[in-house]
Amino acid sequence: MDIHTHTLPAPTTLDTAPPRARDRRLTRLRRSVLAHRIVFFTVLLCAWELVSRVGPWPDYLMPGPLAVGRALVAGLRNGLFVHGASVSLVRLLIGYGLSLVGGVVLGTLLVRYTALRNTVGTLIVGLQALPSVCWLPLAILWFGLNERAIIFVVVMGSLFSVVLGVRDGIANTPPIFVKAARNLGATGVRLYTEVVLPAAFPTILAGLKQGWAFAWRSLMAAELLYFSLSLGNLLQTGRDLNDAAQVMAVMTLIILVGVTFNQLLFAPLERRVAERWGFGTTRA
Amino acid sequence: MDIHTHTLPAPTTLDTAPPRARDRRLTRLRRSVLAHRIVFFTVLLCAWELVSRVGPWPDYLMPGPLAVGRALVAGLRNGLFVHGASVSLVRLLIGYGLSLVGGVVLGTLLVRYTALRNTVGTLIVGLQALPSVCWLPLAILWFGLNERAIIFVVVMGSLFSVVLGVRDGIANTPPIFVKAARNLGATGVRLYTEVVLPAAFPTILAGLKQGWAFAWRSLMAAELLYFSLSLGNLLQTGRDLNDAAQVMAVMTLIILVGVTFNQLLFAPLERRVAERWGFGTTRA
Amino acid sequence: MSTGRALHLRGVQKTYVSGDRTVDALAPTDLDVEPGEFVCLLGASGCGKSTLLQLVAGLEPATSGTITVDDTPVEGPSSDRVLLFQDAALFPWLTVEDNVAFGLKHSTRPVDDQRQVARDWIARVHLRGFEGAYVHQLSGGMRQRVALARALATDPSMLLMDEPFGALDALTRDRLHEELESLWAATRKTVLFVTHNVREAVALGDRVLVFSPRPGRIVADVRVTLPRPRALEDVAVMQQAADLMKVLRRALDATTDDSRIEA
Amino acid sequence: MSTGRALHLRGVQKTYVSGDRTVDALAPTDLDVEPGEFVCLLGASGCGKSTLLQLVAGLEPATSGTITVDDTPVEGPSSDRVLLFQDAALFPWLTVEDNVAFGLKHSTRPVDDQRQVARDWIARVHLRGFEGAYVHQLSGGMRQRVALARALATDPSMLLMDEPFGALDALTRDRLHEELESLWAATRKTVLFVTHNVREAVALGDRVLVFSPRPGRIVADVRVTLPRPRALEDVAVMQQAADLMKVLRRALDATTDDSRIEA
Amino acid sequence: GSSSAPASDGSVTVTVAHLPNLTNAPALVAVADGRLRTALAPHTLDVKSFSAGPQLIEALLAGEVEIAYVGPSPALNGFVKSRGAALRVIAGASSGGSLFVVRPEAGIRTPADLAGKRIATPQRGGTQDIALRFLVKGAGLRTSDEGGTVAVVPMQPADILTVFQRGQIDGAWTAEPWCTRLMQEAGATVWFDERTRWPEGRFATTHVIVATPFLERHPDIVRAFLRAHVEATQFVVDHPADAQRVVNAEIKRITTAALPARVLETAFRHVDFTWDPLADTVAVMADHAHQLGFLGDAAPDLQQLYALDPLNDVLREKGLPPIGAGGPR
Ligand SMILES: Nc1ncnc2c1ncn2[C@@H]1O[C@H](COP(=O)(O)OP(=O)(O)OP(=O)(O)O)[C@@H](O)[C@H]1O
Ligand SMILES: Nc1ncnc2c1ncn2[C@@H]1O[C@H](COP(=O)(O)OP(=O)(O)OP(=O)(O)O)[C@@H](O)[C@H]1O
Ligand SMILES: [Mg+2]
Ligand SMILES: [Mg+2]
Repeated sequence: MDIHTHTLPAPTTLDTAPPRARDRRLTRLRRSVLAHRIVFFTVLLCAWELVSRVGPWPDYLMPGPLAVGRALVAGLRNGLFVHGASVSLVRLLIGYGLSLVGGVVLGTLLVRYTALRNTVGTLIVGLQALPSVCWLPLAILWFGLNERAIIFVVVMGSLFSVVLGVRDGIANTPPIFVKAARNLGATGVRLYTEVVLPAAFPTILAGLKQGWAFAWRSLMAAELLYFSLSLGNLLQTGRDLNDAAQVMAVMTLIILVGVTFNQLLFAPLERRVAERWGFGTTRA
Repeated sequence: MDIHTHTLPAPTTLDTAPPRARDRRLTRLRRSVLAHRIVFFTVLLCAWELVSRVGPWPDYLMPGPLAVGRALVAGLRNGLFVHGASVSLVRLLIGYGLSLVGGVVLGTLLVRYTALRNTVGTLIVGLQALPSVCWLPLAILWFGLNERAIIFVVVMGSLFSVVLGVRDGIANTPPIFVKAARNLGATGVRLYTEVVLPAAFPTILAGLKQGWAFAWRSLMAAELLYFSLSLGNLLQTGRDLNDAAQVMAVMTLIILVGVTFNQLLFAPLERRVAERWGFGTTRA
Repeated sequence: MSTGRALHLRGVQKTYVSGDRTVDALAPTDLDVEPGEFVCLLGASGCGKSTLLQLVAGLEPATSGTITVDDTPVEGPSSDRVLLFQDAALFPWLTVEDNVAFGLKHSTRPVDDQRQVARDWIARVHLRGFEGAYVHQLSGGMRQRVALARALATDPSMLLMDEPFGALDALTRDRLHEELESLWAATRKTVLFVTHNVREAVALGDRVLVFSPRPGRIVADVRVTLPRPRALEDVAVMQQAADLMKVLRRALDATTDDSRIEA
Repeated sequence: MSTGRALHLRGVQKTYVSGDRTVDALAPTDLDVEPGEFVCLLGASGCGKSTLLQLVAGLEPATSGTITVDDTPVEGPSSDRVLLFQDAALFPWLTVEDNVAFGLKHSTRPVDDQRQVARDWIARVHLRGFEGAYVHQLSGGMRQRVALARALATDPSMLLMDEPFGALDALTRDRLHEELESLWAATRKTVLFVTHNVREAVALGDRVLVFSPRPGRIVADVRVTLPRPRALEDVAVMQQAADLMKVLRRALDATTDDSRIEA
Repeated sequence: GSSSAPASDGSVTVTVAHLPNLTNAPALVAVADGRLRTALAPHTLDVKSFSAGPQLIEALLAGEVEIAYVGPSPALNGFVKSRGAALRVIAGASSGGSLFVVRPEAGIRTPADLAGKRIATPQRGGTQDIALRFLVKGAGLRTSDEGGTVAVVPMQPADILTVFQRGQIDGAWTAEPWCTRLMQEAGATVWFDERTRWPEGRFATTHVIVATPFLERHPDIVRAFLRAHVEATQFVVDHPADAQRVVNAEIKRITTAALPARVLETAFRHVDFTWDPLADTVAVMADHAHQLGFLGDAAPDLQQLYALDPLNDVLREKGLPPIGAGGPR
């Protein structure tokens, strides 16, 4: 037997990137993301403008980004858009917030009780497919012409989506986590809030995002219940007046709010989940 | 040292349930599910009838299940509902089918290319919030007053939901599966169809279900493009005439189709996933 | 410090049914464990050792038979009987420190105290510096050690350990053996310890149970009376391990077929 | 039958960066492996053994340095260099048989043939009867065996095995040792084999590499010249294992601190 | 658009759009009795029904509709939005059909009584909405939008009925058949019929419009169409009972639901049918809208809106008196 121990050079410090260098690296990454975005949206806008100008459609049907931009600026200037958007946003946040709370509770109950799953659960799958306009008559009937009716429609539009997201997320939790937690003495509320929900969170988050989209769409329908300054009414007025530029300006506003919300709320949550769970460290 | 080997009784055959007994057990389980459902829906209908009769609302605003049932039967008898539902269902299936294909492709591309994710991905999050009515003018412009326009709106309504579902599903795939598969020589299409998609399937399925709901809702909006016999128009007519019974009959139809589709397509898929992955074997 | 508890199994048996597959994992088993006893379990892969531990932990219901701990039937999990899972089962959304502190939260100790206990345990499994790491950033052996710290931190009176040192190098394993043995000596917890390392079983156990292949039955119950502390390299330990190996071989060779499955 | 390939590492080094944590997993490493050599890797938990295997498999990029196999730089995974993951990494949506057959699908063999190969391998790891089972229905050791079958079924010329027998009982392990050794003798695959069992390393390896604690460096490169076949219980194997243990202990004791992490 | 491209034999497809509503009676009749199809032969007729005017205009602007029956307010919008390019009014179809109904207990008898009341209109900026706002202004009151006490609540006609039934509004200025339904189903009473507020009791309710490119390319087809339109209008005026039956059958065919005979009969009495587009009343409406801040910054120039030569050709053919744009006959 021959044991030959050969000494290798002593390990050098290998973290070649001190904190500041790493910061710089991250900044570069962020910059490239920004560059991509700028290029993409510039190209998109130019193509759109081009289509609107040389395309087969008259510009009052297919206004370009310049016309839409003008409408947007005009709407922002005279305060209508700002006011309308803030009214809508408040409704959206209240309605979505209620859906979140209700959805998490209901979704949890559905997983917990098989009997519920086979009854209420089945019903919810059907209810989810109902367009929001179906709820308008009931909203008027039950709440009258007021904010509560509108928020009711928003809740009905997004609640079921959140419920099913939570249910699917929890149902697909690897059972080992639940076992481990119960084993360590977690029960009841703690088991849910500290284990089941976090374990299901990646899937739940997807459901929450869908719920957000549903909430928006329902809000636009709900705001047609009666006229009051809001994005839904601005959109409808634009349509009634065949004002394509205004319609697209409101659409832009919706997209902007949607993207902003996503960047501020959902994207960081997703990043955090990915970082903790180690998702996305391998690209196929 | 004292080794005392004590012999225990020989193992008896422990599978006390021969195949037929197991079948019977399953049948019993299914029966109890059915019983739950029957009880639940009976109670629900009775409560509804009661509210409609003694509630503070006149019965033409809040018809009970009997009145709705009568409207449903009448609609089915004279063929309007059957015809309308079949027209709508064909549109729905085509539109949803296109969304599935497009959603899987786009979702995959979004995960694959970071540049796309930061640009198109961001845009899609915003587009998803747009109500379907926003797409109506573009549908007329690009496709004219025909089926293709309606299907376009359905696709626009459900595509993004499927895209994001697929994207989130894939993004949350444990990287170890991808590593193992690449290691065994899987690349390209095979890697996607045989590993990434199946691994992401539990989450993707949740997105597909949401997409289905969006498709329904968009269809109801799209069918208002012009009058033609369809569920969307039946719903609108019911609303226009303040015929609450008809509105609720159509809602019932939508719910029934939604639930049936769920039972026939999504529920078996879910059961299969759960069985394979071992989900739901532990209830918290 | 908590004291051990007596464990009694009578005719405990487990059959898994899923879909159209039925697997007899554990044949009817009788077992009595004294308070404070350290019992090691040896047996072929798939013979039902993990299953037995899950039953005792109350995480799976037995198909038939009764399990009592201190004369109380086991009906569900309890933080007084902690199971160390074979595959660590750490929570990926928590840091190492939060994982270890998890089982402490239901105690009435002040939070600062809990943190301190968690950090102490992390140090005892030689993972100082990784308090803030997430599970996917750890190596296999590091995960096992975190799981060990998480289980021990709760100070249960019964420890159910499923191959806790399987992925550890000899040296780390030696150190943790020492830790475990001194902990056990001080607190006299009742321990069920699954291992595939016969020497480890002899070095740690008061008793070693040998299981037949699936469905598992206890075919030998060996008492180890060597003086403690024992080391893996002790001649006496090696000797008894060699003897035990023969018992094990006899038990395992009896059944060479692997197929007690009904489709 | 495929022939082995030469593996060369020059200055290969790996640092994980995630969020604000930086971990040096592997110090710059030089290594040359002859075609058909059986190389065992020993080292403390978390010293970078799994990392090294992932780098060679092409599943993680090296932070610096070059890895070549047969003079071709490793730029990604190849089914000719199969890694057996430490945690099995089976596909939960496939049955045992489909898991084992997975790596065969890209071959040009007829499907029936592939099925047959898969079933043969399932039998060789003693899992007949479990062809239709899903991963969650298997015990820890059974999972490891399925992973082994899956890797060997593809008949790669280089095998990278990360504690493949860690969760197996002594007897099953012995049998699989025999399988592996006869397979290796017949096909002369190049093997990198991580284990914490020093005797196993001596019994199987042509060479044993000993790593320092994290960041891992090769501190000893031991050639084992004992005649084959060798058994774990051979006195010569035990002897050399004891010597190696000392080397290992020296390597590991040198560094007792665990904290090369920068927050 | 695509449909008006000529086929190999020179024939084209003419898409005619309308709303399945009793104010569109001439269109419904002309389609139902096949008169329109015959008149347009050898060209192909394609009929599309819409549920609202703005959508119809949307389709026309997109080139998917050639000829359409639509209210003056959407027509005016389409005209203004396309800077006078896209469409022309070639005839009228109906007048009237708009009533102010109130809850009897609300005690609304004079415009001054509107103070503190909630009044519904079918659409913000629509005909009745403008008229109501002008009425409020004329009474020296202000709407709640302007900080006044009169709450003008634009909402869907169907919802108006529901909230009226629930007593949440005091009155509604809306169009038929909703006025009649409000009276018959919610106990509303008529404050006034809008016809009483116009000279000769006539004001434009439904127009016939054509896409300008189509008018320029196929004036003969437009004339053929107008022949059928004038005849159908005469039929509706001369045989109201038959017309009601045909109209209701057609509404049922399109929307699957007919109006109750009682509603239809009463509502029909509130509408007059004429091929005169009543251009001067449109000018007044446009002026009111403009004064109230609708319809953009500049007062719309309605000079180009009318193309009545084909109609007058047809009327002359039939020995009927022609119509002059910008003034009553
Ligand atoms: N959830 C389950 N569903 C179905 N079968 C199962 C399940 N869990 C375990 N089994 C089966 O039960 C038997 C015993 O499994 P167990 O995990 O107890 O074995 P083990 O003795 O711990 O083996 P190892 O040493 O390999 O970990 C195995 O045949 C396994 O296939
Ligand atoms: N994805 C990762 N992100 C960050 N750090 C990681 C990652 N994977 C491994 N590490 C770190 O790299 C070091 C080496 O890990 P590795 O898995 O190679 O160890 P190992 O030698 O295989 O240990 P064991 O014997 O315990 O399996 C560990 O300190 C671990 O924390
Ligand atoms: Mg086990
Ligand atoms: Mg490792």
